Amino acid sequence: MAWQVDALYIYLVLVAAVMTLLIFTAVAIFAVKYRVRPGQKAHQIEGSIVLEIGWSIIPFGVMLTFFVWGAVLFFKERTPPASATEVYVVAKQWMWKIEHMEGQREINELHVPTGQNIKLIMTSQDVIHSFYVPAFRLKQDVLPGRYTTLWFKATQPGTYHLFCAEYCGTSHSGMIGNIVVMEPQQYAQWLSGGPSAPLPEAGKELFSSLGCATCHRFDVQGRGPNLTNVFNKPVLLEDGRTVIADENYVRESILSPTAKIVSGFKPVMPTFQGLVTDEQLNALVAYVKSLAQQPSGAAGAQNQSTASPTGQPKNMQVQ
Amino acid sequence: MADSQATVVETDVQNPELRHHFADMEQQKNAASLGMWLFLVTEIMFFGGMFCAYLVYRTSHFAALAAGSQTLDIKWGAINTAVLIVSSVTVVLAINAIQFGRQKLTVAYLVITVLLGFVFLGIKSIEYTNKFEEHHVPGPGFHFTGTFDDNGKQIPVAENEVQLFFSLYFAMTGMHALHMIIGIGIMSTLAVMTWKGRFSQGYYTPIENAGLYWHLVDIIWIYLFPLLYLISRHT
Amino acid sequence: MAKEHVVSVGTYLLIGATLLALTIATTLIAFVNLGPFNAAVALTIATFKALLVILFFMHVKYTHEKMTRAVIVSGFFFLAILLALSMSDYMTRAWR
Amino acid sequence: MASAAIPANSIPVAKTNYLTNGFSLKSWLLTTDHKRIAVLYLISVTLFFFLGGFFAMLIRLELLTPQGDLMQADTYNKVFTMHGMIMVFFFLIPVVPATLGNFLVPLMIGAKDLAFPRINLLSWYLYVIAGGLFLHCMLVGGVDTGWTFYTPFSTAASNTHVIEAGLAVFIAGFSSIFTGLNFIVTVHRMRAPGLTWDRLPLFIWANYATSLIMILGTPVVAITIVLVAVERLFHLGIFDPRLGGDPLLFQHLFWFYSHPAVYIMILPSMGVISELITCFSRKRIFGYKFIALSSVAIAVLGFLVWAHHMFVAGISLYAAMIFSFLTFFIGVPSAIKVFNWTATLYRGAISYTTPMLYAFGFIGLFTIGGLTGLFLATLGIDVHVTDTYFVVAHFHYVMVGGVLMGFLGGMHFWWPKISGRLYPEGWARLSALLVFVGFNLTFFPQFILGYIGMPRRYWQYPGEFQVLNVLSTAGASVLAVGYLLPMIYFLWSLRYGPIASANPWNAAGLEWQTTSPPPTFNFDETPVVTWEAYNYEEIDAHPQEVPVGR
Repeated sequence: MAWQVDALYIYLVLVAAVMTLLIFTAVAIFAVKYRVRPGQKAHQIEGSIVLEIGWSIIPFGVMLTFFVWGAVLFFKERTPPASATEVYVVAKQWMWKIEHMEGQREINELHVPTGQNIKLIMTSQDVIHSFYVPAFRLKQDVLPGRYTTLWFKATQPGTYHLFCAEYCGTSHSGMIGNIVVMEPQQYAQWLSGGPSAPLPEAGKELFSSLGCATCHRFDVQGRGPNLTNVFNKPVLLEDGRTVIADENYVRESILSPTAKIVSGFKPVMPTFQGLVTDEQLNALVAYVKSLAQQPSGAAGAQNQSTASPTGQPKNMQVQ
Repeated sequence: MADSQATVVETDVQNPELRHHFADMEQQKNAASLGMWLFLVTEIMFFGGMFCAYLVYRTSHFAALAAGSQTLDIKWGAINTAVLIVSSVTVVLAINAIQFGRQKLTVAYLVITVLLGFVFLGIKSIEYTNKFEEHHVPGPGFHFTGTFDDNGKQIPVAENEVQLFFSLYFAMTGMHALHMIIGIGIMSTLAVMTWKGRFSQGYYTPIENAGLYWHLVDIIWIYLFPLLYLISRHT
Repeated sequence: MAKEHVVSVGTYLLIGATLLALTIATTLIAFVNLGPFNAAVALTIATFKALLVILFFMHVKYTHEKMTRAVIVSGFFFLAILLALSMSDYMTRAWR
Repeated sequence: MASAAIPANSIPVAKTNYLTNGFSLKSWLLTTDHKRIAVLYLISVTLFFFLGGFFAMLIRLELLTPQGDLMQADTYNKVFTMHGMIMVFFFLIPVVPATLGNFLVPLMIGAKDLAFPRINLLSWYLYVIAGGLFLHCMLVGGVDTGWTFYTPFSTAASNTHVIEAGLAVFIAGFSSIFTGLNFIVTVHRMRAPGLTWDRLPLFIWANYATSLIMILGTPVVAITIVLVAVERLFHLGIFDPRLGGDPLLFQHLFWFYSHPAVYIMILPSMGVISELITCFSRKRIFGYKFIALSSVAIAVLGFLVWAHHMFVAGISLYAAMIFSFLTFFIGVPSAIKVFNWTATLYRGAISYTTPMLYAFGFIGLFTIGGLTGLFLATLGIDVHVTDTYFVVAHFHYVMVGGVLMGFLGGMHFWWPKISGRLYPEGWARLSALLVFVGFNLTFFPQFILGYIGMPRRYWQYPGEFQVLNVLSTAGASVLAVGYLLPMIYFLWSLRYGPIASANPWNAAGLEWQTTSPPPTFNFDETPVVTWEAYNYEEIDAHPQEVPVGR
């Protein structure tokens, strides 16, 4: 992705340089050539509609190319591919907490393999932060109360800066870290060193300990919708709208269940606002997500649920 | 510069209300009126910020906002709307009276307007007191147990989100009440000035402009009433 | 200067009475279940009331000043921009 | 009542002007004369400029080294916050409209004063109260939210004096609203006979457009800051994410004003430039109507683009595209202005006076500032460079490069009219040069810093960014000298400068047809306008006939 941003940037720099030179030389030439001389009067010119229209429309046309190219690029930057390894990020004053699906946790460091699409699902515990990796030319604000996402595919092994780019208080400039990009084999090695349980596992435990399973049942129709194969699918709501059951929808359904009631169900679920932490929410979301990734969908999540096939579905030339 | 008023239309020279930098009373009056209308536009935008917040949250937290709205006392809201409308009528009657040069009547109408303003604030304080007693004031002491009654269906709502409604309620009505207090101050001053004979058939621009302000505050309430009290009653 | 249009007391009282009647109407209609139209009806009535106030009480109907009208319209126009463009974000967030 | 001003009527014009009409403190502090109020504003705005500049120097000194060694992180956060708030709310917004605008709007349209002289004085008092409040806030500990007051940091996390700073901004906002209201009414109602809309000086058009923004935008930021304050005070959590509130709503409301606010800052300076370029190339302006209407277009379009500050903030993909698209429309009227100014130079008779040097500087810096704005409007690029030093460089090019160049150019141009004295031309040219060089040295490296990834508002930074930061700090010290010089020689000229004639530049415009400095009520008799703006052909054809009050 980085080189695509650079390409557009170079295009913009060139256009800007041409424009700047054009205006600077025009001003300089006029200033010298028409400097005041005794006996020589200024030549009055009213204006020119043709010129006015010309220098309105032509720059606007050029700017439209900026817009289209920029928007296409932005669309790619903001649309994670379906097959992406997911990593949860929780920001707080003043650190980055990273949770891998496999259970590894890191602080201010994110290890990723090369050649793999990585999707970050991010939220903040307090104020607004911003996840910024200059080397990837990517940035996304991290908000309290909802998820924002960011995706990338690293190509070069190495260590890259991670900055907080949205001012967040005293140690804003200390809220920095490293993105460690590794060859896939090394990454696998690094992963296997991790001790803790996979994230969806943790979510599954929460799912039963919080009593979610009493209503959201997998065998018979409970008082709540069966959550198998729900994730990332369109959901028909009671009021006729349709929404995609993405991370934010699942999160919202836990915190304010009555906001978007699934068609055919009663708004009987209590809110879990204040009862679950951001990390627990992440686990629950990861669990619900894992339910959509296996054929039966009954209980239980796969360990490698999201480590999608390394072979890309198509040779996407995105990066 | 000494003859700055020599260019002025003869009939206006005697008018002590003509400022030095205007050519005549008409220019002065038009300027004041335009200035007042521009000020009213700033008021629209000022409340507009809160209307925007209301619109955003009504779409994203509908049930919670509706549940909060249903706890408001529609009776007080309706009475207050009527009070404000009557006060707007008394304001225009005051202007009508001064247009005929009847200063005493003008004072009377202005005084009634002020009194109605106090009635409005009195009712508002009753409502606020109720909110305090019900613990419906946002903050650590907030407590809400109700549900959103959707035509008989009881829909549970998150307590914290209902605070959004009451935050909006207090911010909007509080800001409106502040404008009422300012309006009462202006109207009282004008009543005194009229009593002292400052205004006449020939010059009553301040009363007119204060009237515009009062009407705008009325219009804002005309919108606040349905938005806060009415439209979530039955959905 | 004295070209000021004087509106009769009768007109004022009539408009005032209409406004009061509309207030009663909108309050009563709020208890009738019209589905999503409750909001629409209530806001239409409110807008009508506001128009009456602007046109008659604030004398916009009688003014010869085009500026007054332009100022009012631009006020509401920019308010509409604020609301519409803000909502363009909120309404499209759930897409995709 | 304008009682303070009335005695002037009896004093003969030739012997007195607005500066000599009373010398007591009271005659200044209770004046309703727009020219005296402009001078009051000039003094107070200058004080705030140097205070803001002091904070800027602290920032640059701290960033000389990668480690945070000059001050604590918290102190640094307060320093950049107060630099931003002072410069934005107490300097950039009032600087041109409230000083030059206040002085010139009635003069240029042939009026005796603004429509509401007492409200004008009230504006200044509100400004002073707001400024005093802010200074107090600063002395008791300051504020650290950044000038943007972003929630939930400002409502929930910051434990500094947010409410007091917010109140100061709120009051300053009303000062600005009243100035705008006054200008609009004045331009509509008080123009001299014959001064039709298509004869208005472009400075008036620019201030008119500015006033529209002040009226329409400022109330929204006022209520937004009130909502932040009540959230801190009374827990009315409109923006509180813990209640399900949306922190982005704050940003929407804030930028609805604060984006157009950058046009409040730049438009009046653009108006100044139109005056300077015509005068010093002795030409009517090229494309009068286009420049005039582009000011209004910028004011209106400015309200449609605010969310381009929020492309990475978490707004919807589609909203981002809409706002990006709309933003490019703003590029058109801005480009029209630059092209027309350049075209005005063509076949002119150009003299390199100090104001003209500033006008050249303005065109140069605004071109760079404007073009880099297009980078930020381009979605794919903005994701990378927003919230970095690229943005810092961009808005300083427009705000400092643009606004200050225009302001200083205008100050030199109208200084003879304001003070009745001429400034020393040699020193002035030197300072113009210093400002231009110092400015570019300070801020150009920041574009590069931003692209290689240095985030803004960083108290310490990785070592690889140091070289460019050192360059920037070096430039800032040159810039500081460039800004100090004019203050010194302007003050010097008050006493030692040669006496100025009524029209030392032989310029068009009604303000030059009265004495320097003007009498209290501006004109001996209300002028009647029968000519187009910038009629330099006629002026140069009959040079002796023009000045009236010389």
